[in-house]
Amino acid sequence: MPKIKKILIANRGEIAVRIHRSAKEMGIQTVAIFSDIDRTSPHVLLCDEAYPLNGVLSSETYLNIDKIISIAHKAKVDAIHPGYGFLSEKEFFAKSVTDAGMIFIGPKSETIEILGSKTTARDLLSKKNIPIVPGTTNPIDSLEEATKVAAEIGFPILIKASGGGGGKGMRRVDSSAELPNAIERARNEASKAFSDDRVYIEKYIVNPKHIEIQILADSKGNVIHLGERECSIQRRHQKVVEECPSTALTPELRSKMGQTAVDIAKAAGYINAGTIEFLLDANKNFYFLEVNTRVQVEHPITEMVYGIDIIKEQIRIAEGKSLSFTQNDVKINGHAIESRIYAEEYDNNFLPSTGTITHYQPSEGLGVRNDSGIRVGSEITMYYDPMIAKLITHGRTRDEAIEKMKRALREYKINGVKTTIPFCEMVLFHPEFINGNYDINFVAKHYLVPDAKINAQESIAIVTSFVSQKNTLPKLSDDKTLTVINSKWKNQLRNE
Amino acid sequence: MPKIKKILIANRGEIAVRIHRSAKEMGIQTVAIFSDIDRTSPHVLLCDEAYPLNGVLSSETYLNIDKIISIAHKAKVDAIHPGYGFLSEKEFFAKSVTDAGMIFIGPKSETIEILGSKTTARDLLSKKNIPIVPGTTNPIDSLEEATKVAAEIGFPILIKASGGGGGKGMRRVDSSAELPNAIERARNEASKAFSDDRVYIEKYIVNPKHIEIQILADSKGNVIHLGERECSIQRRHQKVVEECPSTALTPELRSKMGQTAVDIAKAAGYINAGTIEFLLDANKNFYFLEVNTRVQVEHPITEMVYGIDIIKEQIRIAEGKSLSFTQNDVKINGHAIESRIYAEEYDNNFLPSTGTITHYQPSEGLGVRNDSGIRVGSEITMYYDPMIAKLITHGRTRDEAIEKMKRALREYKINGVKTTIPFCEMVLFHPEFINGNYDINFVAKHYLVPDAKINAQESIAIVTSFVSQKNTLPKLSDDKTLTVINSKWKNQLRNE
Amino acid sequence: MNRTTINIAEYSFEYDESRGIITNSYGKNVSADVEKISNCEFSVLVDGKSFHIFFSTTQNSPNATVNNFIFEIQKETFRDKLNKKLHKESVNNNSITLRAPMPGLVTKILLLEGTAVNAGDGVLIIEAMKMENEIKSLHSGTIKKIFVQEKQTVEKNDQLFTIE
Amino acid sequence: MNRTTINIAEYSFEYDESRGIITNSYGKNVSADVEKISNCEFSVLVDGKSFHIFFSTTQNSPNATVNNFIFEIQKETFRDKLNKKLHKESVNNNSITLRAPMPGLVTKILLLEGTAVNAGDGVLIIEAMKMENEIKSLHSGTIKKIFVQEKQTVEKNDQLFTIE
Repeated sequence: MPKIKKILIANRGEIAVRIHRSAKEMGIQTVAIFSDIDRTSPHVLLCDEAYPLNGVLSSETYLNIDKIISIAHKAKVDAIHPGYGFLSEKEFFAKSVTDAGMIFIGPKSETIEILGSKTTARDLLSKKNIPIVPGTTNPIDSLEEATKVAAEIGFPILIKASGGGGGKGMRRVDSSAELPNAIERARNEASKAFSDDRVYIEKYIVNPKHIEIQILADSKGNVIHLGERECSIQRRHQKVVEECPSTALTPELRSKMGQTAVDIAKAAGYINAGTIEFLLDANKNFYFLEVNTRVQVEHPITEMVYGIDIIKEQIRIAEGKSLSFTQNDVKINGHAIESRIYAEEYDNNFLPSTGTITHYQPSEGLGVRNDSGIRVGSEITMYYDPMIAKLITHGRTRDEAIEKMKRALREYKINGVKTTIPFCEMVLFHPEFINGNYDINFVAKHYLVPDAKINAQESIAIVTSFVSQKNTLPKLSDDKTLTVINSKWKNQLRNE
Repeated sequence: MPKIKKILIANRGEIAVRIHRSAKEMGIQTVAIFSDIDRTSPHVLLCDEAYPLNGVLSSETYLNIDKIISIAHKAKVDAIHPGYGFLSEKEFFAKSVTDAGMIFIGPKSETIEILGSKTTARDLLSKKNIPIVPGTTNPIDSLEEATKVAAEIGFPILIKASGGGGGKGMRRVDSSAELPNAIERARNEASKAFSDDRVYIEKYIVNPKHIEIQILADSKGNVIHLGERECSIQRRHQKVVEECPSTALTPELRSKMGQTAVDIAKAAGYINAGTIEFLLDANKNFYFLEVNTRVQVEHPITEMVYGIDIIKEQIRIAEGKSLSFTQNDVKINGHAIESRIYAEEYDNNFLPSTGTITHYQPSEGLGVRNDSGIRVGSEITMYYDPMIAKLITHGRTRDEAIEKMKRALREYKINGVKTTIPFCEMVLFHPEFINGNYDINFVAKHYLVPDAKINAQESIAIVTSFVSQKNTLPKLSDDKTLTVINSKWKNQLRNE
Repeated sequence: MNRTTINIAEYSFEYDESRGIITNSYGKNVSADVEKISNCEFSVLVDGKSFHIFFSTTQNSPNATVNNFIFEIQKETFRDKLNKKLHKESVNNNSITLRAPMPGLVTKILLLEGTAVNAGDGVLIIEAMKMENEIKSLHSGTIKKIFVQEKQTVEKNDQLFTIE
Repeated sequence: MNRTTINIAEYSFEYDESRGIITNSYGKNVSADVEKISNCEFSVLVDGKSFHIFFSTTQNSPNATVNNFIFEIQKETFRDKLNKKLHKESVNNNSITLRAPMPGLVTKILLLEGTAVNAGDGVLIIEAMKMENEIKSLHSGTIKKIFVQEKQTVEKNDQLFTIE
């Protein structure tokens, strides 16, 4: 059984730091790689070794397999951890790593390939009686075919563009009368957006929740699940606030969805950590969406609730070790919530916000975890993903986790970019989030630009400090009514 | 039942921040008080309100009851939390608070008074058959009396000064032949140190562990314990590294010591959170030492293992609420360790280290908690306690908590003062700590100044950056063999 | 005249530099205990209430951050104020120029100069941080001029196009 | 001569400022990728190994912190080195002055000038951060002079007393 002694972390930002931490706790040496922008990023400062990728664009750095493998050889690592994003779900990267004689910390290349394509994944799973959103995987050729498919699966349906996502070329259709016009409009939009007018049909799931199951599978055929995460709070189809467990799952449903996820992993010959994403409708029917064949951004909430370090399990599995616990050993303990902190304009349609971090003091304390990839002085550029940190809280109950998150969001201090913190605060205070009945339309239905109404005292605080900043501190002696004051202690120091 | 809406935190540093956090999570407003030095300390920045104490010395600030009560009235608070240290164990402070019509978050004034005196505490408990270190509470008058007492309790014995502690006037005596000379020397030392030559005799417990039990007692008479903390790693009789649970306790012994602690609390009519300290000898006999009638510095390790927020429980108890769990509800979950970070010269007999914090980046990640009272720019002065932060790790097993602590200590970055971090690292790597058999003589027996042996690469790193710091960065073009390099990215920015 | 008007949200203050007095719009002198922590960081106590204020100059106008909300600070001298009042009516409202809301790469120009647009129509796409951002016209009219080309990088507030 | 010798623990380096070359005591040129993060903070890569280095000037001599261990940096020019060698023998070792190991308040002077002391005897007590620190004589001899008084505050490295 190969004991991993040194890992190259083929990523940047918070996940590179996250992987480093678990590796160090296992006595493993860590190797960072960095683009020119990341020369002094936390993952470079923390890892035992760090090597330059020379360049800025993702294509010439974190996506450049040749450079990464070459550094891995030079640093004599045993294994490569891909993190999430970048090369993590590229089957050819997994293959390059194993071809180079190193361990890829993730599923086998073939597994990634099969599950990476919606068509092959659906084909595989439909044979195993896994519930999938009903619809066509191939483009529809005619209105007749569309009418037939729609009749089979039942309205409402969703027309989706084959050429790409992001809501473009997407149309909800509630009756057969609407169908011809909807298809035409969808094709036009798709054509404009992707230069590809092909569309396909799926059943429209009304107000679904996004529920995903974390699984762990070792190379001996043992597969277990670590319950669910609910990730319905999304903007631009990207998750922002997640929680574990979901308010929608009874122990029976958890067990049923968990078993389905385990069945999917077994059907795919899955090894390592993975996430099976489902849509759950209001009637508690669930439909397979896709498999994420790598560690998930929101994995920390599962770790907090189940007390299991998923990165350590990934490494142990990659070493060929058996899982050290069974399904019966894993138990829910309390409740966890994650708020993703993106450098985005919370008050301007979530546009990216770039700049230099001039102050950074994340929240701390009992049940608060901050997984971050920045520090004071970090440049937030347009080159990489705008997620700069993840704030996670854990409480004995959901209420406590919510109150803790409210406290932690308020305590979080960051200056230099706008962030999604005010958005997350809005979510945490929203009755629909608090009662747990929210679904993936939460942002569309409920999002108002967070109320930045300022009070008189706050405005006084800003103005007086703004005036001080300009080095035009009013003189105390001039006017008794003016009370912009320096504290005695500082005055004392100045007089020395 | 009074619902507390606003609390004044009569303390500073990490414990003030700690109390603020739990209060906020309960929807309670927080009021900070500050000395001139603390005008911009974290507790002032975080609390909802902050009022000056005007002064620097403890006596004119955090120990000044009149000023504190006056601010409490002005800010219209319902309750005062004393934290630890300062006024927390002064029965007259508790009385002043209740006399002023506010809730004191802690035991009743009378309870503090009884348990605060070694004599009255021993008198109370000896009636209840609580095991106490055998010996005299009153000073011994003559050699005859000393000989008689020593014969009763058996050698070895310890002679202690009545006038004060800190190891002065303390002498271990192993036989009656040594007694006359030892008493004389102890009296001389005590006289010099405290201008008081009175001494008393206690049984000398050989190589004991310091074990303390956390208790919670509500006003309805419900008393439970949250197991033990082991705090045997001490220097100058102050704890530095603590763990929960202790390796020395079986479930039976935990239950027995826990029940004894509950009995003590009941005997004293104790209400609120408290800690009963014991010495545990190698034969698993335990002896009552004292009761700390306030939250303990090391309370976080109990919180991490038992999943209970002790500050929140203190507040709930003070509101008159019943404990929401019974002894059977509280269960051990994993293992926690705390390393106290003092501003002290780890390589020079733990002398205080003062200065300005120029860099501060505490460790983060799964199972790591940092309770801190400083930030970049904080002045560490000689006026207050040198403890600046507490680093706590929690793992599924003791091994994992240890590995996590090693990782977290290494990740901790602080500049401007020397700290006890290298000392804590030495402890965590020591076989005697790892095997769990250590006792309160650990530091005396095992402490070597941490090995700061530097390697060639570290020395190159220091020298090259030191030269860079002096703004005398070598020019690349001058000499090809020289390779003090700036990264391309920064050069690029400079050329713009 | 060295008096400055400072506006934050609905609040307005006047700062008399020579006398060192800050007055709010109701004519009351403003009172606070200000302590500078660093160039961009302040602690301010207003009637005991504690505020931790940050300033940022990376955006186009000075910003203050309080509790993670960001407020723009508008400064104007008395002369500015007068000028604004006098010239208010003569400002040309017929042509509106849209500027880049963030730095990025122009990946696609969707409409040509001279095209008629409705409010909400996408005009071009800027890619930043792996995301495509469709820049929409906020007004109906005709695209008079497009200032950028595909594959061009733009800085925040660079002119993108004018609608007339 | 603008060459400086820098000593850290058992390592010695020579820095030739005019040529910008750092050489270690074995005559090998030293190689590192240095990146300044702030005035006191550096990232240095030596053969790929990553070091996060901090400097502090609050102590009497420059200090570097690596992994929470603090190393003093001793600088000397060639002239210092020569002088030291030449005068080594003439240094007066008969009288030893003890300096304050930290700032604090002298609360008690335990021995008078002229008293004979043994190595390890306490001479005075300095209180700092709520702790009493007994300052002991490291050598046997006679207390020649005490430079401080009770209730006097001292800074780090202030002279305390001389033993002869």
